[in-house]
Amino acid sequence: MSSTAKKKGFGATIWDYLTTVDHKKIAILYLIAGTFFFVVGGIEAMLIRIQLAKPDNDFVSAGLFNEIITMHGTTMIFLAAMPLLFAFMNAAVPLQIGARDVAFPFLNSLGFWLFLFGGIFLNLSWFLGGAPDAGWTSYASLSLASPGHGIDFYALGLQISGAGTLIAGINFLVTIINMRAPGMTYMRMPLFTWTTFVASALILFAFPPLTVGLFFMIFDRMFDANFFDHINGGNTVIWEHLFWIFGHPEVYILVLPAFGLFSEIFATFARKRLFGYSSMVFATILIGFLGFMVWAHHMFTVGLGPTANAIFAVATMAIAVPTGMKVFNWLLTIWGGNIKVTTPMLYALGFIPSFVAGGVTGVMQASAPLDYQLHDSYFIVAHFHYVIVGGIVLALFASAHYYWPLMFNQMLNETLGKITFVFFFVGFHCTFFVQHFLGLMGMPRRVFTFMGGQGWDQFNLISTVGAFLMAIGVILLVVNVIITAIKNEPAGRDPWKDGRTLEWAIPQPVPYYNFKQTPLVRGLDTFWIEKMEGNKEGMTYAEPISDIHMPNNSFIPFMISLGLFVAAFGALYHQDADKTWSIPVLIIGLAITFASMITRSLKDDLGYHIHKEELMNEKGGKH
Amino acid sequence: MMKGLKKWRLFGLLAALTIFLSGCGEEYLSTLTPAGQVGKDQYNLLLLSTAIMTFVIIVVVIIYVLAIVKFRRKKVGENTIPKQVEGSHTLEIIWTAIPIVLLLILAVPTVSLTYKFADTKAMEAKDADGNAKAVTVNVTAKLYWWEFEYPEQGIVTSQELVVPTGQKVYFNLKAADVKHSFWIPAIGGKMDTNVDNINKFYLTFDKESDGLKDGVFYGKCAELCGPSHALMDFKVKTLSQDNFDNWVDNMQATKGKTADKKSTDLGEQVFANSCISCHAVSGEGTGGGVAPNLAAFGDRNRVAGFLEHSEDGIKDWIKNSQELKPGNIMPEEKALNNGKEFTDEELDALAAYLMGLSVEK
Amino acid sequence: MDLNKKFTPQSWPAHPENSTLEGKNKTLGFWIFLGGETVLFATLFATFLALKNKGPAGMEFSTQSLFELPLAFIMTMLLLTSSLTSVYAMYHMKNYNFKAMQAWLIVTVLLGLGFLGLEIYEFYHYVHLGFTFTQSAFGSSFYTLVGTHGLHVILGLAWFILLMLRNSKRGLNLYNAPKYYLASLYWHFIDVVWVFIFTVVYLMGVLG
Amino acid sequence: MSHDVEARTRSKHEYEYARKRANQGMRNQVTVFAIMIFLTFIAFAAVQAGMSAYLVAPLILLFAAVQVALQLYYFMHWSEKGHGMAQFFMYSAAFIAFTMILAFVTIIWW
Ligand code: HEA
Ligand code: HEA
Ligand code: HEC
Ligand code: CUA
Ligand SMILES: [Cu+2]
Repeated sequence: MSSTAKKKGFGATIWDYLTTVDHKKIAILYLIAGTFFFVVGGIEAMLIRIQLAKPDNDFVSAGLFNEIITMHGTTMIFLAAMPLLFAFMNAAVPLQIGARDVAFPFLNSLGFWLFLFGGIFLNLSWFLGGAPDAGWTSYASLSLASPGHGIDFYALGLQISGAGTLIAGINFLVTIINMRAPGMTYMRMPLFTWTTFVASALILFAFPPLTVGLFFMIFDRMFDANFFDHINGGNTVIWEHLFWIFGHPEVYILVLPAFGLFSEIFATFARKRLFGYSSMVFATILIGFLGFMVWAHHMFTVGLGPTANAIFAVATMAIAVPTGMKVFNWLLTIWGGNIKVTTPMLYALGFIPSFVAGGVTGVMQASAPLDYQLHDSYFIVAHFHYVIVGGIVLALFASAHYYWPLMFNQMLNETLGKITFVFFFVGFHCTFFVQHFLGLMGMPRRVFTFMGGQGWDQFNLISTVGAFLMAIGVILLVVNVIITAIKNEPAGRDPWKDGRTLEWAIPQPVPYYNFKQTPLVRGLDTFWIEKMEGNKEGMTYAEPISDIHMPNNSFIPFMISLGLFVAAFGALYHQDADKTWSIPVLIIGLAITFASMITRSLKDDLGYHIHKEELMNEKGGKH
Repeated sequence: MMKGLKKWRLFGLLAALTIFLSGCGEEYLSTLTPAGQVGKDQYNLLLLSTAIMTFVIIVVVIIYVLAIVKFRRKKVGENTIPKQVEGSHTLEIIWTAIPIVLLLILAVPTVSLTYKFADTKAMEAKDADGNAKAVTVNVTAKLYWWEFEYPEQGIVTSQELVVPTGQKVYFNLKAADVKHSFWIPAIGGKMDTNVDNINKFYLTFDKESDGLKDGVFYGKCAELCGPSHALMDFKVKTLSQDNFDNWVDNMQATKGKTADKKSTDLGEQVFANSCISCHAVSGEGTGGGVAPNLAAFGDRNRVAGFLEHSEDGIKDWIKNSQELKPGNIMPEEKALNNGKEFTDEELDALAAYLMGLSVEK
Repeated sequence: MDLNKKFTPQSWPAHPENSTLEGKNKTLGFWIFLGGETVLFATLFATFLALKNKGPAGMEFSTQSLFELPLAFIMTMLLLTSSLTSVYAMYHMKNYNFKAMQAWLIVTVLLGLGFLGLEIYEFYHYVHLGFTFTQSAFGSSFYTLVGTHGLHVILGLAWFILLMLRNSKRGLNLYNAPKYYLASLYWHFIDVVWVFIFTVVYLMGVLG
Repeated sequence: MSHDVEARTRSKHEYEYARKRANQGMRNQVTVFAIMIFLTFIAFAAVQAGMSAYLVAPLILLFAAVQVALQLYYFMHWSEKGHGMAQFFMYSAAFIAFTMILAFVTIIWW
């Protein structure tokens, strides 16, 4: 879609993307892969809703239903929401801080390919004997008892893609700490950069427990270990702890970048500086910190005892305070502003009441004795879809419109965008609002069917209808993308006219080396400052034009990931006595990975330079 | 379009309120119609928290609507640059302090109820004769059925919990195979049944279940436990103390009951040949059965927790138990009868025999 | 960066690991990675503490019956010393003394191999007694915790060896200096973890 | 990127001073090493001596913490400047590690 693509042959473009280490192209890769998985997860959601549209439905069987919900949850969280956020982080953060690229371009690409191969591996389970069926939480007693290889696909697939996520997280941390342009102090960083920073720190600390938990699961299922086997002294609750020590921060890993994106959008379209910037930063950090202290609120009914429950209940409630600070700061940002309701802004405005509604039900669940009633009922399903869809998905859709011109130099159609919003938003509330009541009326979650006459029939039907409205919304968005791509009208620089942060200062299409000269940052919303001072270029430079050092493209990340992908099949099938090929496959896979790593290590890969003279002649982003 | 939006919002709120007030949901199943102290406490907590949350939402929505109405570009003017405000400490303090107060209001009952519900000391209390004062039920959750053992009374039943009203009933909960969760929505919040340990909690039952639609409260399994998790229902019959004592006596009286292979009753004969190895027909004894105890089967409300309780239902179950409840442990028909299907005659007799297994005359 | 640029001890930067942007990024990134590793090991420790001495009914293995202090002590000494020798190696790296650096690294590797040998011997011994990975939850958690540490030792050694071989002809430059520095940080981190292993697993295990 | 290589040749005087500092530093490292060996020795001896676990356990945990601090501040150069971020992440990790372990050994278990 970029202008460079057209000049090259198709094969060359593919090769370019397979080997790219450019954050802007990796962003596009994340966007494509994430969207693909979002549609897969969305189709799974539709299957769930169709099955539950009426009582005693037999659209899908009981076992299949469990596979669908498990894959829906897992796909949406790990393979759709996170990668889509990574897409925008990659697209915007280096530009927002005025960097040439991320700190480790090679690792950036490795992170992507690990995620993609892990995701593909997980989804291949559908075709290789059945998907995982123990819920996205994969609680140990059930997941150990689950026959077939579904759970093995889950554990190995998440292990691979989790490694990719961890790498991406570390990369963003270093990028943000070390690669900021001169003048870009911490307290001048755009909020999306800040939230990316905190979310990455959460990734750093939350993924290792998941990694360990998944290894335990793999060892127990494939190598006869006894971590969760209570007969041999194991304890299933260890899994629950490890999963939630990861799982709770995970939801903030998702929602914090979404908050950041909305902060950018509010400020831009209210034409006003973000209200209470420093308290926003503070709240972000506080949420990140508290996120690690509350995991047991998912385990109130496990029987940890009243002291544990009470402590975790109160700690959980505390998170409402910093989140509230954010909500009110957003409100005060638009208050007194000059609000233009563009499509991104429409999503942002839709977000506030939706997210607050989801957040306050979270606080209700935090009240442990009340959660005894709510836990594992549809109330929970309602809560988390309100925060996830009303928070993260709306942020993703908003940013798709907001950052489309930055990524592709094209504008998505605004009218169609607003129509998309209406379908999706109305459908969303219609689907999930009634689920609160289903839960209170005694409907447990994860049920593949329900008996008629228990008072649940109407609401389930309403919920299904809403899901269809959402699907129409998603399809309209896809249509919008296609129309825009065909029209192919360049959007140019600062297409929203009200851009405030550095990424809007860069010329379009963005040159592959980003800023020709490193910008000098003169305050918060530096582009806005320059514009207000009448600087046509929108930037002050920190250095004269000089040689730019660029990293080389590399195919090695792809190979490293491919090796692990192959090896995972070997590990998975080694339990089956009849699959004698499994050990050789395991060894071959690991050999590919290690050989690729050693190749990387033995070569001196120093990159190349774009010379000053070339830069002087350059007009725009073609190369 | 924003107008449409707002209307939708208002409509949502109103709808919510009406639904709430009408006390929606079924009496035997809904947490909104609590029939026991635990459930009532939780319901009150629900009301309190809902009130707080509604307040929060209203405040947010008011500011939000005003902001959108007042500061649209159409109103403010295309080229106006608003004042770039940095923030406000006063406001900052207000919106930190007020939520903290609201949360404290919620935290106090939260903590106190947490401890209250966890208080199971009375389980151990004994009267002068060394008998436990309180009624205790040992619940074992199994794929996909429930076993209820009354250790003090020396009886065991399944699928249908029978309890006295007007007192605390204590539960020891555990799972035999994978994790499940024990939930009677209309009575009170749930507790997981783990494989590694025994959980204890109590519930109180204020209302006799006689007057309810099916004459029972509905109980649910609330933890994903396999394909038939959705069908792992149980029922709760609440009786007055006298009726409960009666029931216990009747159950105890089934002591030693068994099915006779030489019986003149064809149903009993078949049962003795094919079923008794797993299903007991005496309600006296301890838990740990591989299959539900059927001593009181005739008094049940459902077959296997969810099928219609009738001879047809039983026959359906025997013929198709695997399709009806995927993954359950009861063997297929042919496996029960030496590789043959039961004849219609045998099935009828079996069903009649099973319906006759009753302790409530 | 010009790999052929020749340095003298005098022109060699005082902090070669941090004197290029790549070097700065790598050092910081590695520290952050170590933060993640800390949590990873914490998870393993927590699990070990929860499952310590837990096994099938009637299991005769316990930390007190299994562990012997003299072996753990020798292992500790080897690893601690190797930590010091790698400090020496970095000292010479900063002095631009490639030969001395490589020599000290060889000593480090040898000490590390000694540690690894003893660990393998220890595991072999336990397995011989019937205390295996699959025997009990205690076994699973013990071997996973200590084994993960052992795996780190192997990786650390492989890293050192690869670096030494790869650069034996190239000598020191600003491209590989950060790599040496990181490998040595990794080695210290392994030692840090071991300090907790010998304290929490062995010493407190023997205490009961 | 290459242009920010710090490529300044130090003056002879500077260089010699730095060498001296480094030597001094290395001597410190050896002292630190001696302390670590000493702490290890005491820890093992205290356990071997069979003293009360209530006394010994906190003691050896303290020793472990001191040893680790020595590793980090001396062997891993935290005492030199420019390690703020490293410390920040490691301390955060330690804090989370501590919470997790505390939870696993106390209120969370039956
Ligand atoms: C993006 C995802 C996301 C987010 C942001 C949240 C946010 C919160 N969540 Fe949620 N949660 C999930 C995703 C998320 N959650 C998921 C996926 C599950 C289920 C997992 C599973 O079991 O499968 C879950 C489950 C879950 C549970 C467990 C329920 C159970 O299974 O029994 C609990 C219990 O405490 C909880 C609480 C909270 C709280 C207190 C917040 C808070 O952060 C919310 C804070 C926000 C506000 C409160 C609104 C704004 C604040 C104000 C306007 C200020 C004033 C407010 C007050 C005074 C109240 N969540
Ligand atoms: C990021 C996370 C995320 C997102 C975005 C969603 C989105 C949706 N979810 Fe999901 N959900 C979870 C995370 C998420 N969910 C999790 C973690 C669980 C718990 C799983 C578990 O219990 O283990 C869960 C469980 C869950 C349940 C409960 C299942 C149960 O307990 O039995 C339900 C039921 O209604 C549901 C519905 C939906 C719906 C209707 C959407 C909709 O918003 C989806 C909207 C998207 C679409 C509708 C896509 C439409 C696309 C097409 C139709 C194809 C068009 C194709 C082309 C044009 C090429 N979800
Ligand atoms: C291998 C043991 C086994 C045998 C033999 C067996 N059953 Fe079952 N039966 C079960 C199990 C296990 C269940 C519980 C299934 C569930 O609900 O998941 C069950 C459930 C039932 C139920 C429903 C019980 C209730 O309380 O609602 C009936 C009725 C029943 N069986 C009848 C029979 C009859 C009749 C036979 C013989 C022809 C028979 N069973 C033989 C294991 C067995
Ligand atoms: Cu048992 Cu769900
Ligand atoms: Cu949570």
